Amino acid sequence: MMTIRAMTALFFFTISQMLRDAKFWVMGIVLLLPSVLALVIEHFAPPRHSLEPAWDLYHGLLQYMFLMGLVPLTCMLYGTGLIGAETESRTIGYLITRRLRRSTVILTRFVATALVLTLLCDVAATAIHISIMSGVNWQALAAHLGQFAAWSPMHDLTVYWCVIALGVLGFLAIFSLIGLLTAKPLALSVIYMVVFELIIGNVPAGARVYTLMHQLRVTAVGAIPGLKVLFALPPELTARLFSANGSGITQVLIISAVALTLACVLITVRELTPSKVARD
Amino acid sequence: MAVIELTQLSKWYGEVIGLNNVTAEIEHGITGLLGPNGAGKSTLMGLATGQLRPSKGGIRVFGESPWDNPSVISRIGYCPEGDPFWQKLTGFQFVVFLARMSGLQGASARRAAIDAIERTGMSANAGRAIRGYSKGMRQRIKIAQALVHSPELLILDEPFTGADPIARHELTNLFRELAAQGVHILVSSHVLHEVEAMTREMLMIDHGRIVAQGDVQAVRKSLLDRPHVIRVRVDQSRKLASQLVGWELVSGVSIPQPDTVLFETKSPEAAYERLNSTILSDGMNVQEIAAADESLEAVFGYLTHRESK
Amino acid sequence: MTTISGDRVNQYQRWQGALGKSHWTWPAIVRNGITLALKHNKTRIVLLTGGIPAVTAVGVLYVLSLLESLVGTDEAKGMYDLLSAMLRINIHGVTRLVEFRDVLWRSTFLMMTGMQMFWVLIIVARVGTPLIANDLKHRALPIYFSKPVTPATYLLGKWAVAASFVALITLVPSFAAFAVSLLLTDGPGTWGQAARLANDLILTGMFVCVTSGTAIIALSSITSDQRYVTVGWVAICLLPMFAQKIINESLPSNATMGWIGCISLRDDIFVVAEHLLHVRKGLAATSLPAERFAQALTRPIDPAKAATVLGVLTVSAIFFSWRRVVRFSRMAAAA
Amino acid sequence: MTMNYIFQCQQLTKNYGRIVALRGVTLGVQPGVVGLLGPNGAGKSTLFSVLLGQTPASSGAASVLGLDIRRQQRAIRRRVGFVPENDCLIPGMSGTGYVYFAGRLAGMSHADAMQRTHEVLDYVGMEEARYRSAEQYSTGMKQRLKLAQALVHDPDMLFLDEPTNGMDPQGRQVMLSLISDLGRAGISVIMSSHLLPDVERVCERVVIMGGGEVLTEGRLEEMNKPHPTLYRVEFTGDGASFHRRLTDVSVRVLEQAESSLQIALPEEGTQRLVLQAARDSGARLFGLHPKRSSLEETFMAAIQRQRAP
Repeated sequence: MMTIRAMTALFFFTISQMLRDAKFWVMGIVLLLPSVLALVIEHFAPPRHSLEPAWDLYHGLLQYMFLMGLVPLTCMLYGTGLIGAETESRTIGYLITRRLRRSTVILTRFVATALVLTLLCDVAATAIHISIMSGVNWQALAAHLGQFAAWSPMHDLTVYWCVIALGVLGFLAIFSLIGLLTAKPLALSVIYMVVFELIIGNVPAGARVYTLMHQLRVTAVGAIPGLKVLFALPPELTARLFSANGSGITQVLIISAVALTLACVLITVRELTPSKVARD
Repeated sequence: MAVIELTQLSKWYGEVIGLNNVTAEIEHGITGLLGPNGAGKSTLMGLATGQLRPSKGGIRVFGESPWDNPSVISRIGYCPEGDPFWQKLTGFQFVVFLARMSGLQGASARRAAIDAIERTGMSANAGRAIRGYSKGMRQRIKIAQALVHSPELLILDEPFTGADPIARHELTNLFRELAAQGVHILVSSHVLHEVEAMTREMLMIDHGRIVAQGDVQAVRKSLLDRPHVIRVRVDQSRKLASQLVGWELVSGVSIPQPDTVLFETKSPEAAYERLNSTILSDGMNVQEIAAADESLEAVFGYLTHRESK
Repeated sequence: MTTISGDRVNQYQRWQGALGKSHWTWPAIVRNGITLALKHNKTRIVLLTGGIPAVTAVGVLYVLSLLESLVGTDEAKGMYDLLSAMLRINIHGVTRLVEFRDVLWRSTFLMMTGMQMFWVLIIVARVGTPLIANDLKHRALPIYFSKPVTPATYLLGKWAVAASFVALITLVPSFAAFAVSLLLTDGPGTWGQAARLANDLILTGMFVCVTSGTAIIALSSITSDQRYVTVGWVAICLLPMFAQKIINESLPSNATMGWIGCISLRDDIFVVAEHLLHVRKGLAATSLPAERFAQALTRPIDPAKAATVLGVLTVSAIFFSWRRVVRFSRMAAAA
Repeated sequence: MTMNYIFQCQQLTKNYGRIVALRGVTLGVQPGVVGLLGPNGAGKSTLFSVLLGQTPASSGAASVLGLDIRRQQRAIRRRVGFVPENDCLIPGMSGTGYVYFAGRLAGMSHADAMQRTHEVLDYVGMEEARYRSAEQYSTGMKQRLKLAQALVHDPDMLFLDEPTNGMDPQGRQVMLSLISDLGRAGISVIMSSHLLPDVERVCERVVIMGGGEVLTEGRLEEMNKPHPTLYRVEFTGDGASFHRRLTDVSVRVLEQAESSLQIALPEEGTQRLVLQAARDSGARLFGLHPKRSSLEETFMAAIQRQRAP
């Protein structure tokens, strides 16, 4: 009972701490930049005679700028600081000398952070949706929809909401683990991101299935088959990488669970001291 | 049973030694933890609050290891050294949050926080953000959070640093009061006067080792190789000094000021006796007789004196 | 009463000497800032590699001078292609390069300035970000302001540190490249042209120093955390650039740009540098196909608008950092 | 008459918005080592800052070394050294580099600054460590480095803000002996401190501030005078018979504890009576301490007087 009360306190504290921090609002602005960009483009664009530019912009922004860039970046900034920020400011002492076990501390903070970040990213994705949709003149295009007649942006948005939630879960877990591995986790995170997620995740190698990037993409393509076109891959590769009705949800959950378990083990064996050992 | 038990406890950080093979028991009541900078005081406190893990040996608090053991550490109130804060919180939010982290429920947490803040004299400033606090207020609010869950053991790391004389005075009284209510307190401080005002029970460490433990005056007495220094303020200082030089039990005499004689002796009791009768029989008038080196500061200086600077 | 401890045999000695003028304390701040920055190997590496654009420029100018005599040969063909791409001026089939020396030199230096912008970004991120932020973080300002230093002297000193490093990346190599090229080749035509070009180069270099120097000083005075300053600086440099790129590409080529074309600060600086180096004007005065250059360079942005954007930024940066420093110099007491 | 004061304030007021930090301070301080005491928020730091010309006064006038704080700020700073309370080291600099830089900021030439840097570093007892990066220094070394920095241009006056805060007893000892040595060398030192024992040890004069006003000012010796007839006696032996003997010779016993007595002598200069009583009763006397009003008492009294409406 006492433990649950303490967990609730830490949960809400973590959320209010995030909202109080300027970093959150800066990240919010950065996450809204794509939609501002979309708005500018739609505003300056001359009258169009096809849905293609809008479709391209919609999925291009969400896939490349969002899932491949901004979502992992946000998770990197928060994941590495999940415990690290408290260690750096030496406030960690207050959290671990109370009612909670160390592993409970990190799990509670993880859940709170993941929740807030998912909401933030989903709101930003919705903003992209709104700014593109506001620029599309459906009535004028009704006559020549062609291959896009079946496009339901609302359905796609729902898919992205879920994929983003999955992405936040996975990336936040990975970066929380990295945050515990080393005292200066940002460099390692960037290396992981570039080497593992951006390079291995994008080459047709077997190791690709262990990357979050690939699994998120598989999940998205499974729900929006039309997306295959976006990646402009040779047909046989597309067929191999994205099976019909494929889903990477299980894989993402497994990766997150493994990362979180390791993080819990690490925090229970490691001392949490700032990078410079504090002596008397 | 001792409150804190250290058995052959060692702690090092990489190559840097924090504590070196320490065996000791910290009993109930107030214990002053003394030592120069880098002696290992914070290390000991970190180990006792389960934030650090022993490299070798063991530490037990209330009979159990504190590492990742909420059932023990939730009975401890810890006031860390320095300035670790969530600066944007108000003092009240800070204390309430930590009360809840100790498992107190909404309303009772708030009540406990108000109470702890009241006891540390922070009621007027509890609504302000911590980043606007002075050093003294920071110390007070840190102590408030350590008290909020009514712990049985308080571990206070340099709680007086930066506090003004009024805060020092009030906090000293608060700690004495708490000790009287049965709370065990382990407190470290650089200002020995304040520790002396709270307790005579000391644990002195230097270079990660215990150099003395126990009552200050008992420790002083056991420093047999150190001659005691006695100060006498007297009207005929030169006459007294010339007499003292003749005594066998006196090993050194000086006159630092015209009305003051300092002398060293290894058998203070006999010296006092003979001094008093000499003053009486020779018709001198005395203003003051005092041991010049029985204060905690002097004892501390003897014990931690280092050859090099 | 106290005693002097035994190992302290030194007595305090008074000093009989005169202090210099207090207005001249800022060179000490500059010297100190430069020495501290140069202690880092990474800074030195950035400075050394900062010569690359200048070396490239010298190479281009040397090849150009060679080409003047190689026109029409097969060897020359490949070089024509390469230079056309680098200078973004189509010089295919131009047989009498000699006539265009001045404008080709100018566009070479413009290309070099464009390349140098990247190093400016790096060196400022390395050297500029801690300038004030570190003093704030370590609360060193009371040291400055307990000595006869005023906020103006302090800012001037700090600004000069940033500006000298930018100058080491831009002005100094540019000028070295100019001098070396003069020695290696026949020069940009007449002496008069050379002198004017030198003058324009200095103006361009100073312009870059002033804008980036003040910008970083203002950024550095915002927060005491150097990391945020670095992130802010990189974001200010890159984000508008990307945004501009995406906008430019998704809009049709005939769309009017106006102020929206001035989003990217790097492009703004480039446009102003182009204007200062008189490349477009020089091209227009010759028979070289100027409109192609105009297309290749960037969208037609009014240099006046770009300069206004930069000017407003610079002035507000100076004002802002001034306010911050004055505030912080008084903060110790307010705490 | 102005020349007799190192600094002088007339109705000096400073407010930050609605907060009044200095409330019409009128004060003239004579040369020497002066302690500036007061609780947090008393206006000590503001006073330093205003006198150094770092922040303008809201109203009133003040002069430092005869120089006006409004018109001659830079001239003042050339003749004054300042040691701030916080760590104010610039990372990446060695001790030598730091002091040299301070010298250059004060307007010294390269050669002068270099030579003087080593002179003052020798003086504060910084040996080879001076060539190491100052970030690695211990608290005590940092504090001495800060002092060296303030001394480099040979000021006539030093402002020290909490010079011994957070230092261990040995570090404090060194710092305090430097301060009193500077006083002997003819440099006036104004030091603010929360550590009253430290002030008692080095200061000749004391200024007590509270709530932006000057509460008390004067010579420490006068504030700290031993009481002519009130004494505390420490002894071992038969307390009751000692008590009786004392009463016989009309010494009043005010308070009796196990091994100490508070007494009032019948008149000045009759301490012999106590010694006689001890001898006659067979008690062993080993301490005879005149009651002094300690600085702490003076301080507390001053603050309480002010707080009472």
